[in-house]
Amino acid sequence: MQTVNTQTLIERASALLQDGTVSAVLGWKRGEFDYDMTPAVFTTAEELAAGFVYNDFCGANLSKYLLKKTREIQGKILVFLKPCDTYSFNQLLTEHRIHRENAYVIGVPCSGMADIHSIRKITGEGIARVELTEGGLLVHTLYDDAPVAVSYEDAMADRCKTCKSKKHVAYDELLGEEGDVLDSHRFDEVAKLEAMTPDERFAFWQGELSRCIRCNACRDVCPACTCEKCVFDNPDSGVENKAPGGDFEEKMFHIIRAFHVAGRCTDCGECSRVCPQDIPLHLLNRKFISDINKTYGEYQAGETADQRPPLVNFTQNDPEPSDVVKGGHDHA
Amino acid sequence: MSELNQEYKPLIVAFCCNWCSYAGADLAGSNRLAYPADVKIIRVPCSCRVNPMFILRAFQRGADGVILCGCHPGDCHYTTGNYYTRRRMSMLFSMLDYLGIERERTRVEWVSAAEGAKFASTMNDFAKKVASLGPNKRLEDLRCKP
Amino acid sequence: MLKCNLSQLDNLFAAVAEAMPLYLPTQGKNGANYTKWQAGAVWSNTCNTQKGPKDLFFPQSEDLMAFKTQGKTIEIIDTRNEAEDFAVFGVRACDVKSLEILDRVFLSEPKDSYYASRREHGIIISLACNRPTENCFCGSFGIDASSPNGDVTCWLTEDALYLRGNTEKGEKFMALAAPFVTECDDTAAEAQKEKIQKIMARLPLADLKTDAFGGGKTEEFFNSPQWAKLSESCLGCGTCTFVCPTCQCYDIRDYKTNDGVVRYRCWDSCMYSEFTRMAHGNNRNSQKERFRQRFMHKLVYFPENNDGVFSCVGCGRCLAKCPISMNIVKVMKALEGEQNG
Amino acid sequence: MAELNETLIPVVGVITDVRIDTPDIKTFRVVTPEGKKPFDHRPGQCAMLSIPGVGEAMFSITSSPTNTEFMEFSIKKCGCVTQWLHAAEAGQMVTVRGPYGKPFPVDDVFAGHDLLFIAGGVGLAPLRSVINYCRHHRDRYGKIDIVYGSRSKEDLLDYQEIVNEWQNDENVHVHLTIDREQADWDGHVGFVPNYVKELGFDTNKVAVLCGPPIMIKFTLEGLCALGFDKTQIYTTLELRMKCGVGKCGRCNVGAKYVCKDGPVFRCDELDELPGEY
Amino acid sequence: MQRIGVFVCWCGSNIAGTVDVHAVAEALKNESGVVFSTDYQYMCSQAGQDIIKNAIAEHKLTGIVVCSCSPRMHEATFRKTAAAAGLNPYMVEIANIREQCSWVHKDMLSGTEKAVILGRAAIAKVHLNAPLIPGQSPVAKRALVIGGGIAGIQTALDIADAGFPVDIVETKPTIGGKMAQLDKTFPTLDCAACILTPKMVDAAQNELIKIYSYSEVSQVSGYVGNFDVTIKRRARFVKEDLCTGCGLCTEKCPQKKVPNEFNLGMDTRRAIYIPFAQAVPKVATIDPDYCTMLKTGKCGICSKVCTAGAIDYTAKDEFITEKYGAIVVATGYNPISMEKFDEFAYSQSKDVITSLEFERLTNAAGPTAGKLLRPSDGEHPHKIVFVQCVGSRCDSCAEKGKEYCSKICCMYTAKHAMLTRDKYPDTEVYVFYIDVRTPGKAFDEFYRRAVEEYGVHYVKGMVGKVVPQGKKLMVQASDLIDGKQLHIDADLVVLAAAIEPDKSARPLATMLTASMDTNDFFTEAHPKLRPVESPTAGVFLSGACQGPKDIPETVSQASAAAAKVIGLLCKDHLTGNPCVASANEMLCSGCSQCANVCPYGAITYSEKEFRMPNRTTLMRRVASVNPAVCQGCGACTVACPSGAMDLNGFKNNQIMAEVDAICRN
Repeated sequence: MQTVNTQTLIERASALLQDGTVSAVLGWKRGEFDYDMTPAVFTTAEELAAGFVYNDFCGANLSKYLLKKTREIQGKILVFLKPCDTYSFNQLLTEHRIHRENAYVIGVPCSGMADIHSIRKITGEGIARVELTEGGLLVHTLYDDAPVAVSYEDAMADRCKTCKSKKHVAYDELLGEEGDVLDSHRFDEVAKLEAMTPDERFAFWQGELSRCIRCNACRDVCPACTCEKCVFDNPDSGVENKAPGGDFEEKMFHIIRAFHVAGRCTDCGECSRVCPQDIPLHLLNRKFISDINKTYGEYQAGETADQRPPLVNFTQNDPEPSDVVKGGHDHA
Repeated sequence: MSELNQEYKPLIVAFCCNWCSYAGADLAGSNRLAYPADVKIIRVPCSCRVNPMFILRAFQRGADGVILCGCHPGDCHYTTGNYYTRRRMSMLFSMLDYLGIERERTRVEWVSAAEGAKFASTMNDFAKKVASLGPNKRLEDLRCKP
Repeated sequence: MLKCNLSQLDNLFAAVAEAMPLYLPTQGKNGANYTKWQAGAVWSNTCNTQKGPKDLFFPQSEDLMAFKTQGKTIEIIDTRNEAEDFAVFGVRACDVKSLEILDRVFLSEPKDSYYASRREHGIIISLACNRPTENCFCGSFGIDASSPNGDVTCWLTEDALYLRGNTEKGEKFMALAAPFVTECDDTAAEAQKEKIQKIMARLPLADLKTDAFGGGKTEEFFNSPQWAKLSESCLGCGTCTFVCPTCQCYDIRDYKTNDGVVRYRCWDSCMYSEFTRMAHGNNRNSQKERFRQRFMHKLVYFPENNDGVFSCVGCGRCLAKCPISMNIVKVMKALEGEQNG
Repeated sequence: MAELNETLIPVVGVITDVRIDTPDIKTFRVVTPEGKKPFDHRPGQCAMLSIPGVGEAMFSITSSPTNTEFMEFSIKKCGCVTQWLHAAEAGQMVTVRGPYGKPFPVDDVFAGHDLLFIAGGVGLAPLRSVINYCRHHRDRYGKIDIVYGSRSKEDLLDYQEIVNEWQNDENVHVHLTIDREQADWDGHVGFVPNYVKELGFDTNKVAVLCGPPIMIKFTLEGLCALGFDKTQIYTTLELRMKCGVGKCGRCNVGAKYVCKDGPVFRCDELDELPGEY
Repeated sequence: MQRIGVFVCWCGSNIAGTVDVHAVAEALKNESGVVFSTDYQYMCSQAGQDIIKNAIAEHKLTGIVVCSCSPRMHEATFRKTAAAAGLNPYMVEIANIREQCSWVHKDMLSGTEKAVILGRAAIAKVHLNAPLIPGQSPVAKRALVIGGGIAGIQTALDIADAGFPVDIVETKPTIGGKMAQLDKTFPTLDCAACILTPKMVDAAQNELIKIYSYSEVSQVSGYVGNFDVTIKRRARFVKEDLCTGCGLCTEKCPQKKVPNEFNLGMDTRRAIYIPFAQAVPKVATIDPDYCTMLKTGKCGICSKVCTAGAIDYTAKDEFITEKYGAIVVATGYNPISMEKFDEFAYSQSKDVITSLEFERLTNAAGPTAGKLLRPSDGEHPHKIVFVQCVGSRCDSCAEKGKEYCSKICCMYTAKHAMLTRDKYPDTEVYVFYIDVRTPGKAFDEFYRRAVEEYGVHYVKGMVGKVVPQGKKLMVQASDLIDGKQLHIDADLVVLAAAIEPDKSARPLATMLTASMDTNDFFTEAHPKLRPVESPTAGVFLSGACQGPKDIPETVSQASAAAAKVIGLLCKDHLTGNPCVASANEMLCSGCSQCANVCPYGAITYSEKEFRMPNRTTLMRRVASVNPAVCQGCGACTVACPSGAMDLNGFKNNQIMAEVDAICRN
């Protein structure tokens, strides 16, 4: 359960709209059900009162919207950012995609976001209502079954279970207490894969990536993927392609996309959250992050807004590729 | 296995930087140092010109191995190009390995203009290793197969 | 009506699969999906599959033809194969209906032979829903989840599957099923129907109305201020269109292989920014316009050209899958709300 | 399987002649490898040309249906397919499929009427087929006026045919104009919409418009000012066609599908469509 | 669609011996776009070139592929051939079927097969080639030398000697640099001033040389041939054109307590001063930090005594802007601070000094008028300990000091030791060293003289600690050869401090977009082959700013840099390499990834307005490449995720087409 409530945020946003500090508010809007929040722009206190919400289902990272919205809206935009979202915000600043003066950032604490898919895995389909209580979630189904209690821990999105930081790295004001960077074991899954044999790894990824339908949701939601035109959409790029024409192109798309965001990916996990086919795409990005950390020293993209990403940097004593590619088993 | 492989000719694409490795390949030629004809060289100004997309493209189109050759670190004609190459390819190859693609199919080697012999021996060795792996099955595009 | 004890079901599948490819939902890592039945496969009764059976008739990517070129000459190679019969088991009412909607596009003149031949050879064995979910609203489009169409209709109870052949094609399947079924009356099926209808009635979206929409309403909705609000957070990804059982936009593209060119067709999405870009420009430049197109098509344009039939079957997949939880229900409610208020 | 007709599968065509019309427009003559016209068509219909590996693109068939020997396409260089075509030489094969779209109502609505054709730039290409059809069946129609304008004399499409044939036809009046004064030009100078107003046609006729959007807009206004009703004016939206069969999902303007309901539209029909074309 | 001609060379039997050249020419005839294909014995011969020229004309070729030897051999030849026939030279591609085919493969069959594939790849590339025209930019015929030490002076003199105007910018009130502070120079022991000051005067008197002393570079824009440089002329409160350098003011100035930086603070000067007698320009300067008039408005004595009326208390910093074709960096070095080396008691005892201070102590114009006296009490030292490698050759992990060897210390210490023993034979001299490095002309002989003729005690070993005890300095050291601890009660300890680049170098490098190594020395364009050029075109390196150097080395590099500058300024126009990167603004998102990897600073960004659909506009940050600066490495093209950055001559689609062609079987 989140430690700040919707009302606090609405009041603060209304005040800033009122005094003219900001001209619009980027937040989350109530949906049809208890869990389907949509990112939305609010411009009046009435709109905020009618639809704004902040609770355990506001997983969407709003930072990327600033790119589009600051181009559309005159004046400052108030944006509510959770700790991990602020890393994306900084990265966007680093790359000059947004201007700091166009955004008014309110850091909101986050105790981990719930994920309806995680909940469904416990309760099954047919969720009528989700009650957020002190002790956990109470999930009522459509059928005549008894409500199911799900702990916040179990309901949490996988990415939140390995949360890297509760610390806001950029904000104009902060609601609640400043958190800390966490030691989250987020590379455990990567290590598990690395420990497999190449055949097992190949089988694993073949199984995962072959489900890709190339809906581009991972790319379109990714705060690092902000190219004016993606190479995969550009007929002149030579790699444009719309549908996975086979195993190769599924891999091509995801390898190149991961490579393009390598060193820039803040590990916000949105790619995996939005994938309609449940592909653990963050494991590709995390592999790069883990490799970079191990090979070139700890680097957290978006930690500040003026870092030089590791792949556009070097030292004279960097290890050779043959030394880097050593983990795991040898191919027979 | 070895009998089967005698028939099998791997296709190897080698990207060579213009200033060192391409010249190294030329020197190998001048010194008549043989290496398999399966190796086909593409000249690039600097190893840092090689986009990961080119490497994947080669595999897609049926290459069995891709090798990148550049000046020794510190000797880049453009001072820093191969340092970037080194990082990029370290990361890319590690990713390919992570996806279960045979790591022996990719290699980076620093070959100077004076190292004709190294060029030839590198190509011989790489071609042998790739041949022993057999055809590239894990990064192939079936549409490009005859 | 025929009855197949659940214990016999695997044998039934095996017998069908012996005769023709049989596709049915199985549980995968990301939920249920249609897969080809193989010995040991476990049928999943989860409502509903992640993607509909659309792929089996209109695959995401299919080769149309090939070319060989040399110098100035071109040779066209027809790569079509004679289609074989296949069966799709466990198709829900909404998805059965979605195929009828696709028919209206692909089987109208000029007929699409690729789709037509798969349709001709595909036997649809539908299955009444047991546990419709909160995302379901097929009822709004006049679909009865308890009694789906299809070549064969099935009902599932605790212990048995009840089957009813509807068409000649369906009889082919019934013949294959014969060794594993017994004749019975339709009491059990009727009881099951009633049970389902009860659940349907209390679904959260049961009262979603479509009256406001339909052919001839272009003017009413096209310039609605709601579109800007509704589409403001749309990512422009293709998720909704790709999981939608009725979306059928496609692109035709050439792929240069090592010895020629393959012309293939693949799914495209009207949500993509490049979708309508052609040599002379793009007539749907903003995400708002593209977003509007998708929903206007489903709710207005399509019914206008197709006897009032909406191009939505209420399967709820876009509700479940949209990364930002924007969907046709929210759109309908917003537009309707505006119209009423 | 070959007998199963598939509308997406083209036939092979051979370019037998390439004519340079203007600096950026070339006219291509296409026949089957056997030397025949690939298929019959009606005036205003389109065909899909393609070069394997480059792509497909839709073009209006500029030759008249009455020409039974070959097909012609006047093509302006603007995308990758057209660029490729502009580099092609006689003997080059392409693929063709069609015909697509509803034709101009030459045999019903147009029959017995005076006709006014107004074109700008490459906009003459789709009209050439209609004009030549009407010239061929000269007795079915009344007076024919053709207003055609382009940037310069060099940019006038089919100039030789216009001067040598059209202008000599009985009861066919060709009014040419170019945008700016030019040394070897003693004809009219000015934009098409203004020229139409200057010419001041009587309204008892059917008008057909084709050209760049801005020209269409102002000419339409001009015609209406002259007293024309939009029900008398036709135009074509063939640029919006993509797959040709109305299924790929791109060509619709509101509920109308250009591939199936068009590309020929009456201007009052267009008014009913949402402004998305 | 290109019209391509293919020309297969036999190279006598060099190619034809292992490659069936006819078969290659025949096979390539079938490639798309090929309208002519032939083979000939020697394509590079006049007759061969004529075949190419004729074919270009006859077949209206738009591109040609020559299957021959390495492009490193004859690409330029065939480009000229094409140009002579009216074809853009960049429409030529070479398939290397000699060095990379016929010479390395023995078997005719596989050799021929490979030659065809290499030809095919070249054809595929030519299909996507576009005519390239090298850019031309004019050259401003003036050079800027930053730093007026011996390096800068020598470079300026050489450039001016070739007839080009040169400006020297020097931060100090006078040129001369470190060399002006030295006493004698090794290995010849001639006096520094005697050889330097004539050069300083030459520079001052040369009409082509303008000296901006007491000035610094504040802004640089532009690129090779066309630099716009803003120079800040700090207010010296003395009109340079009026001051005669008579020195009266410096005698009358009541403020006498200003530490004299020329003598490294070992004595004092006035608030108005001329650094030393032979200063160039010989003009007084008022030190605003100490001048009573400037600080309180009361005094004005200098103004009163100045007969030339040169004093101007109201002077302000001035900025002048000048155009230069080339820039030479000669910012030199400084000894590192001894702050962190307290084990040597530098801050505790006045009698622990650096070698440069020692130079001043022995210099006739120094604080002691050339007498070697202890700074603390003015007595003669009888036992002197020299410590080598203070701060040089340190561990990379050590918190202080430099990893590199400062190169000059061994020699000057030998000089100091020798001179001391020469003038004061009663003085005992110890030198503690790690290694003695003397790899220069007459260097080792010099060092051996110090040991053998002058009896200097060279001890291999490091000094662990220096402890002041009364008037003595207790030096604890180890003798590594004898393996024992030494305790020496020295009168004077001289530290051979490591040298480091001047502090002004780092901000200057940023302004020049010139790269630096981790020690802030400027990087050369190539460590072996282009040692006096910076990777940034038009920026040259002279002297110790590039690495530690002694005087002869500095002077030779200074002249080398001058030669490079002269070579550049001789040209009226610079013809660029057209194979440079360029950014597609429509695709560029301005993320700066490319600029991060550009070694030449060729990429800049600007906010640009774009027309968007529906008559809206959008301001967007986009990159642009300066083709005169870009060298065409292509690092940016890979850093760019959107493919906005591409490299002419080696475009993404060209390389991919080559890949495709090679893989096509």
